[in-house]
Amino acid sequence: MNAPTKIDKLQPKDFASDQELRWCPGCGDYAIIKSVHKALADLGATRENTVFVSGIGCAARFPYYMSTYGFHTIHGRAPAIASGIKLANPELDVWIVSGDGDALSIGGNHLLHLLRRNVDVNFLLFNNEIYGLTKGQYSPTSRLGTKSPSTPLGSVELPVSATVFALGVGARFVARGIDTQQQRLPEVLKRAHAHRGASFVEIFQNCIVYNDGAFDGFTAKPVADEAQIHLEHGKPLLYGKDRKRGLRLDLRRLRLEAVTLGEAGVGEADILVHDETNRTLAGMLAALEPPMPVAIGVLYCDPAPTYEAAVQRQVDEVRAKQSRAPDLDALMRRGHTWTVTA
Amino acid sequence: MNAPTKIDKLQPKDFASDQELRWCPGCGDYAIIKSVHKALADLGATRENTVFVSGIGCAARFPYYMSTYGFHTIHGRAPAIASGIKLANPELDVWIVSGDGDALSIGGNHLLHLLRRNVDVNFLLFNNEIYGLTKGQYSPTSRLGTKSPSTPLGSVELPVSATVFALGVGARFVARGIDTQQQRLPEVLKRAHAHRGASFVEIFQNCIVYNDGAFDGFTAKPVADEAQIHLEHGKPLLYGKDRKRGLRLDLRRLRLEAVTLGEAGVGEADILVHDETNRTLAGMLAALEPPMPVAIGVLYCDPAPTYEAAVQRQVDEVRAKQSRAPDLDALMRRGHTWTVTA
Amino acid sequence: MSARAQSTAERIDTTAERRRLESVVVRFAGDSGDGMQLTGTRFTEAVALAGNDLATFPDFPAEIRAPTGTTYGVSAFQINFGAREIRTSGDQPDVLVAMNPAALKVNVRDLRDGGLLVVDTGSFKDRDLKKAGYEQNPLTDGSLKRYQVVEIDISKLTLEAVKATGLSQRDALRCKNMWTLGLVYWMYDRDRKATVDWLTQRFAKRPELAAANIAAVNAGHAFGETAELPGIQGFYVPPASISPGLYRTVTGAEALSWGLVAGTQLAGLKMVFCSYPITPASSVLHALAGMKQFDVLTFQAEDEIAAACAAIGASYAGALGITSSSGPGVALKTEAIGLAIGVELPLVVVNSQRAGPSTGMPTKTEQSDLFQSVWGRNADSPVAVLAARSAGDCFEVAVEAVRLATRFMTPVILLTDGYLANAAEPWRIPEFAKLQPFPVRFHTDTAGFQPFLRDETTLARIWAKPGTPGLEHRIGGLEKDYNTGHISYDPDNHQKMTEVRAAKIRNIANDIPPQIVDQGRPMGRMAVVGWGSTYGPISRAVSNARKRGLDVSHIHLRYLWPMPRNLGELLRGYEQVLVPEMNMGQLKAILRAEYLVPAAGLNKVSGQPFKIAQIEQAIVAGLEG
Amino acid sequence: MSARAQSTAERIDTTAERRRLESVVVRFAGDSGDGMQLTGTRFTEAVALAGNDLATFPDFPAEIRAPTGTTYGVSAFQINFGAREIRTSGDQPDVLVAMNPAALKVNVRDLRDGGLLVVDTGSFKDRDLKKAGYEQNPLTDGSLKRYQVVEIDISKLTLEAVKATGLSQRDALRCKNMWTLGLVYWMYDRDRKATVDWLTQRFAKRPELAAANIAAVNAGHAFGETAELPGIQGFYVPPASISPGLYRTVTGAEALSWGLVAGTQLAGLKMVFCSYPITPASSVLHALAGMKQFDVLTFQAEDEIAAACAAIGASYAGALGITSSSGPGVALKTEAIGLAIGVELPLVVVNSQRAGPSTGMPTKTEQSDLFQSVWGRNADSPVAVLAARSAGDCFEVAVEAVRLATRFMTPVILLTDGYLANAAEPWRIPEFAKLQPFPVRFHTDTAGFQPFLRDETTLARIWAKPGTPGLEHRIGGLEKDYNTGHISYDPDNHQKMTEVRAAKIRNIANDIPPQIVDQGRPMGRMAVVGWGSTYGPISRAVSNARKRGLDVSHIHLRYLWPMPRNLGELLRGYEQVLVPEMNMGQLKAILRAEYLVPAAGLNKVSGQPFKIAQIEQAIVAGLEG
Ligand SMILES: Cc1ncc(C[n+]2csc(CCOP(=O)(O)OP(=O)(O)O)c2C)c(N)n1
Ligand SMILES: Cc1ncc(C[n+]2csc(CCOP(=O)(O)OP(=O)(O)O)c2C)c(N)n1
Ligand code: SF4
Ligand code: SF4
Ligand SMILES: [Mg+2]
Ligand SMILES: [Mg+2]
Repeated sequence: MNAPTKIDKLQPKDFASDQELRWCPGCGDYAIIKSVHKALADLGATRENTVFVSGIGCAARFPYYMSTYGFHTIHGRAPAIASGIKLANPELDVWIVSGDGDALSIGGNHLLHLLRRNVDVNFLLFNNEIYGLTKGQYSPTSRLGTKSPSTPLGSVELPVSATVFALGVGARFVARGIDTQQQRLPEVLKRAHAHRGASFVEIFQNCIVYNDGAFDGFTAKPVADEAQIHLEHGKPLLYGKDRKRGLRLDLRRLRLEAVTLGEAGVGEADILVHDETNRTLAGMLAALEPPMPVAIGVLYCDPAPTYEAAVQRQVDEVRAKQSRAPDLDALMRRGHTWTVTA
Repeated sequence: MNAPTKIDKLQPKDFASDQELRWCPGCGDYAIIKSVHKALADLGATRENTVFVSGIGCAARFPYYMSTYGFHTIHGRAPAIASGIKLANPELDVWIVSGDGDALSIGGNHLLHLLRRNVDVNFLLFNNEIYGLTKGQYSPTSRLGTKSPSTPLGSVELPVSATVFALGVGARFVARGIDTQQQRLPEVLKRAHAHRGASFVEIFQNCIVYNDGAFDGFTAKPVADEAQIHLEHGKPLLYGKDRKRGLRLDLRRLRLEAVTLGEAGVGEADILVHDETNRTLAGMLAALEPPMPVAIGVLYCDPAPTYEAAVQRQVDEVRAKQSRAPDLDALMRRGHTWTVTA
Repeated sequence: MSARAQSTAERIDTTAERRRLESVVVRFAGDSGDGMQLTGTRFTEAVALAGNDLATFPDFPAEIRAPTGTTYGVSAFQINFGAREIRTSGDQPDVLVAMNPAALKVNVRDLRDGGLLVVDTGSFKDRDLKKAGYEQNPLTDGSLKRYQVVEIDISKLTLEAVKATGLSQRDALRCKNMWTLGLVYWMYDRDRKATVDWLTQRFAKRPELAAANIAAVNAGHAFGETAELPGIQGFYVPPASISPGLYRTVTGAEALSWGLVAGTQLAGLKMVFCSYPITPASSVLHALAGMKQFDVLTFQAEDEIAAACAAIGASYAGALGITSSSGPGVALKTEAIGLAIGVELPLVVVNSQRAGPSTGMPTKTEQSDLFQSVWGRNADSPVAVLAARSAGDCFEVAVEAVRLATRFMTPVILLTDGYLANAAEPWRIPEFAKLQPFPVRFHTDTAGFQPFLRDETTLARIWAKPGTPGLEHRIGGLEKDYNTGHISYDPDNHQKMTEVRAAKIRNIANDIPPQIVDQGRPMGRMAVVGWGSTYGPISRAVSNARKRGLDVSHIHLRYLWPMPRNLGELLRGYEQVLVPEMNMGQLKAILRAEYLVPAAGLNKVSGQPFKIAQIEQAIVAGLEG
Repeated sequence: MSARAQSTAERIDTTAERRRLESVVVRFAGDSGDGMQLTGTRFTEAVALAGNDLATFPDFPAEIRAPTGTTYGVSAFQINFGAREIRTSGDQPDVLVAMNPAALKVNVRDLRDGGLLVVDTGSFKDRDLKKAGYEQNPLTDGSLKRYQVVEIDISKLTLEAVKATGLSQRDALRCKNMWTLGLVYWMYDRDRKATVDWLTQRFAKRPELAAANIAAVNAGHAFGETAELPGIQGFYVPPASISPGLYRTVTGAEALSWGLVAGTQLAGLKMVFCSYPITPASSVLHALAGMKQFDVLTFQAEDEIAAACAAIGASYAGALGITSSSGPGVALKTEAIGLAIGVELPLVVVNSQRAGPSTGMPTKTEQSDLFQSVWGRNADSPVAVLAARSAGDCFEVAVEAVRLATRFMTPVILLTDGYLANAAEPWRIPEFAKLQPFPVRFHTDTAGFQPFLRDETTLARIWAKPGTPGLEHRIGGLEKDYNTGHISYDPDNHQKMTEVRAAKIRNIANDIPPQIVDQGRPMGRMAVVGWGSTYGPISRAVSNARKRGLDVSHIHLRYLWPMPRNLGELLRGYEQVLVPEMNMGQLKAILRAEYLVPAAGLNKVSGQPFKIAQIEQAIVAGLEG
């Protein structure tokens, strides 16, 4: 993704369009768009080379509120449309904004293949664990027992974890953020942008109308410190207010356990060190759920060649081999031909 | 799934229909159908309660060759159709047969949700790493660089691993088999059948016409012993002709490594013990690729309530609460009504 | 025949001093937070209880919760009620209640000249005006002089009325809608009791809210009685002549859900209802999710394709699979519907149409999916297509869809639209016991069995469900041999199978009633042919035209495919055929193609139902122009 | 005008002793392993080089590799060639070559009475007969007495012919087809040189195979010359009168691919071709995957929806997005096409039609996706629809599709079918430089910019691509304001936008040539109206009927939507309109709906192209009956 630096860098507000934001008052999307504006400004992005693509949903209204190029498409298909955009013009800096229904219900397959192919886009999944726009039905990320208009007695399906899914289908960059973390979220977005290839970012987003407080269990002020672990590559997996808590590998059961430094003989050396390039560790971190701390930040980052570059390389190689301009006449005349004279 | 035992149990051949098998001579599908016949006979399955559902592809022709009920549907949608069948009649024993394109290209999303919801079916993915029926295009499981009619210069996409995918989307039973292993494959199928909930089985299947020998690297006689590891719950992860090779956890890099017993001080105690219920281990095993041994057998098995049972339970509970037969008249008269008299 | 409605409450006769009206159209408009839908619903109930006929039109904002005071956050509810048969929610409101400037801005252009405009001046502060995009205050700039404007500080009066309950200002202000409702009750002499009862029950756990709201209703009512504001005048709308019976109000979504349940019960089947949420179809899913006692399973699938496929799977297994969506979602089901056609399984596909193309205007109505329903599939893929004309009619059509699907082993597409789904209308509640059952007989006979054995009359294939010993068979989307059901690539067989599939659907015409003429003669100068939710405005427009002495008839189609067997002959009996549709001319094209009648279109594609006057003008233009 | 074909080889004149034929139909039939398609292709080439006009019909088995010797594993290739203009692959073969009993069983019923039947007795062992399901040997039971049967042990003769090359028996037997080809070359006096050259090149790396195959060709040829078998007789088919130029044989899939490349080059665009494999559409993907030098990117998507969406994304970004599939796959693209209509982006959708419904008969041809193309979408969603009439015509139609898509900013659906895709025909190769370029001009002007600014003539919106400074904008599937392009729920605006979308497409009629009459008078007793691949049989049938003196004309449509502006008037000039279609009457319905002409259908839905005689009979029945 190109991010030409300009002398007069754009400010965050310069990335807002002239359209009034129409999310419900108090919706987490307001906070997220602020972080996106900030990240773009920090990156020195240009409006003309930035494209926001979305499907359908509350989250998917995002492009209308950006002063960049934007394409609000159809439900679930933004990854496919974005792939076409990148094939046509790999120079564009493409962001996809999606909801949990858009990305993981109707759009699950396209997301799978976008990530697997490693198309160089940034995919932001606003996970509010509900269908907002269609008025509150449960979604594939809704927790078991969710009461909603379509599940008046509670949902009976096990939810899918967005990040475990992303890792399972071969994503090379997987990260997490929280709507209200105005310092941290832009940094995660900038990491996503820096990663060449498909970057997958799950953002926990509060839907104040249909699923208010869904993430309070680990985002509410009083619990946040103890309920979140912020990942840093190469740093020990410590968390908590005094960074006294940490993650250790339970070797017998091959899983992560939460321990307290200084208790039961636990020392710094017992604590795992975060390695972004380790898919197994990323998988274990992604699977952590309360009462374990929820992993925030970059879970996994291990770049591989991007799809559109590989495609373009094949084209370029073929073209380079041609001694002269490609000649359709010659092509059509290849093989046996004959002349009929009058 | 019900498997009523009958006095005169059906023989494997009784599960063959009267239709001539129309796969290419030498196709791995012939071997697989034999294993399925054997497994059904061993299980004492009945023809009338068994349903084979498929999408489109060479593999998907399977139902026509079975003497059970069968539904050859449309490309990629067998999981959705099977879900409807199980909702309508949870008593039926439903098997889905699919190819790598059917299951992981067009049908990836339905498979995701089938596994996540844990619908009680057996899903068999015949993975030949190619589109057979449409004459040889690369598929989502084809290896990087696969030359095919649609990728004359070689494919540039990273393949998805069927089992890593299944684990990533929350499958509770994940196993692997090889078409030609006529002893082992029926056992894996029987384990899948015994598992209540969605059972996912990847079967490596040789497409003699478009991708011949794709799996020779680990299935060919001379290499098979050293290139496959056969999993048994509770047993150490040993393999090789003399079972001298084993898998150990490389703690520093958090990944599996292949070691030789007796070499460099490696003893039995260093070898990991297979635990079917450990998702992290299953994930590491699923990701093994040559030159590491390829894991065959049951990678993961950790039952959870099935979807259709939970749905039916809600219905039953509601119905149990009704003092008398449900009354549509009463329902339509609930709320404000008024009478107009002549 | 004179009719009298009996409600539990006593009616106070104050008719003496009131002006009598045959019918009246009232629109409540306010911010989405102002509770206008609730106000409208309560008013509807009171009006129905008083024996009026009525029709409503709820008009929601597209946004879930748009910022307060914006024009796109305006929510409106219109009701037309009267002493005569009411067929539409009314072309133009006689009365507009505007709770804020945005509501005024969006709605005032619809108010009839000289109509009554009630505004809450308490919400006309500068900030409110700005939010609505007014440069000047419309109350003072003379722009409203065509209307009879009544300015009331409803906010303030409400606050005063509920002061005693000790509610916060915020909560207290939320009673504004009830104050307004009280005022309108007074104006039309409608009983507050049902509303008071409802409030009591609704807020049973928060009695202070119940008390406040009731106080507001009463205060509004009292204000009407005492304040002698010009325009605030008492009217009397006598009860209408309505067929006797037990009534309720019902929305199309409700009636449809009940009809599907009734249909599956009449067929003796379990229902597996498979859907993916989409506006305006979701309400059917929601309704059925709460009807598990009737052996109804609902399945919220991962997408529309899965929903259609799961329904097909359910039908294969011997339940009735039903799938429901709106236009773009139904488009996704196309391939799966083709499978159901190929394997000849019953399937009901409900399409609650909305304005398109593409995402279009999801909350707005349109009837532009007729082409898609009748012809919108690859290959020769005939299905039956039905359309409901009104909220209550959804019940009957749903039963009929189930009947045809199971009797003919075919997908049936049932068309409603966003307007029908949401609008409430009075409905005479049917008695289940009086409906004709049509129990499905599954095939069990192993003798000479093959899965595509056909009934000689209907041409329907048999339904042999998995689990039946001895009937094990395989079906699929490939072409099947006519005699054995096995895969066949034989040319003549394909011809025969294509023809039998077509004949089976055409045959349905022999199983449905001939087309009747709704109004007017069975021949003459002009037939106005409609389908679906345009029934109301067409019906009234034709009545009006006929009153003017014009020779015009109204024909309204329930069966869009196949069409009733007498339709061609019937239409050929008219000099002109006018087809009003909320699309660019889809039924028109089908009628022309089928019967070569020179049907002409009257097309409205604005996301809004037809006005009576539009159709009346077209009739007049056709006959007098 | 007399024509003469010049090939690199010298032609030996042996015409003296040979019987002269105006045209002849030969069918090669054998097991799929027998190389019948290859045989047919080589023969086609030789015949073309000799200056004959020709048409072919390859008929593959549905299975990839069915077990040898089974009836469903039979593969056939038919060619009609002659000294006159050839318009179809022929109603009935004059000659049938049957390489085994299964091939005989499947094909013999098509052979004309008295036709020549060549069988390889070497493949008529008991086992072979049983596999084909013969109870008795048809060569001996008298069942073939209507034909002139020539029994040759081709297997044995081939083994002998190639013995010297030392091939294994298995490999040696694989040369049977070349032996047969040699024999047929002798029969029709066609030059072996091109085939010998081709074999030499093909097996450059395995010279022993080249030698063996060449030896087989020569041996077969020599056999013809020496063996005096009754029936094996020399014929002479003189060259046809063909417009001068450079020729090649081409399949529809090839010509279509080249046409799309030509079109995008003429438009000055990069092509992003997005597809998901499906029979019979995949060959276009395969062809374009090998054309990267022309700035053609091919994307094998995860499904048809993704393919359509990626193509739309590509067009959004300023390339030309093209997507290709067959009926069931196009059905899946419906919702996405709606988006392209809503956002008004260019898109070419190629549909290689096949027999349905559902999976149907994937390898068989049909033209039953016309309804889906013209009307098969939710909402009012007009697009342009074109159809190619022949393999070569695919080139021109593809160029035209690109032109219309970019000029009118609209999806264009291009219809071909399985028959066109696979059949090869001689084609006069166009010169790229002589094609009219239609370069796209992207919008760059920031003054007064909004994304839905329209061209006054075409009504097309501008194309402003991402990356252009100052034109940043947002588009989407929601309804857009006519003036600003912002989201709009305004009723009048929706009406206006719906109308402008419709007008834009109708307008295309002013940009395309008026409909011409292919044969016959521009008025009269009967017009036979066709579209797509029925061109050949209709054309010949009308010629034949006209030779009988009947007043009948042939009109063949390239533009199915919108239709040429003179079409209505033209059709009204005929007493009868007969519409032969390989479907149940889709164009017929559209013509009736559009023009109220009493079009009647002639419908064939067998997965096989029309025979000339079928159409001719219908014409005669209509005019004389
Ligand atoms: C084909 C199609 N199916 C269904 C819908 C209706 N629909 C719109 S958004 C949505 C889901 C919204 O949920 P999510 O993606 O989580 O986004 P949110 O609104 O919660 O941000 C649905 C079902 C649609 N627009 N198109
Ligand atoms: C909607 C649709 N798209 C495409 C196809 C064409 N198609 C049939 S099978 C297939 C893929 C086959 O590959 P796979 O699933 O791996 O099965 P295999 O043939 O290899 O067993 C495709 C693309 C189709 N039948 N339907
Ligand atoms: S419904 Fe929820 S997600 Fe949608 S805008 Fe409102 S608060 Fe946000
Ligand atoms: S093409 Fe491949 S997968 Fe298909 S039947 Fe032949 S060998 Fe088997
Ligand atoms: Mg959501
Ligand atoms: Mg495959």
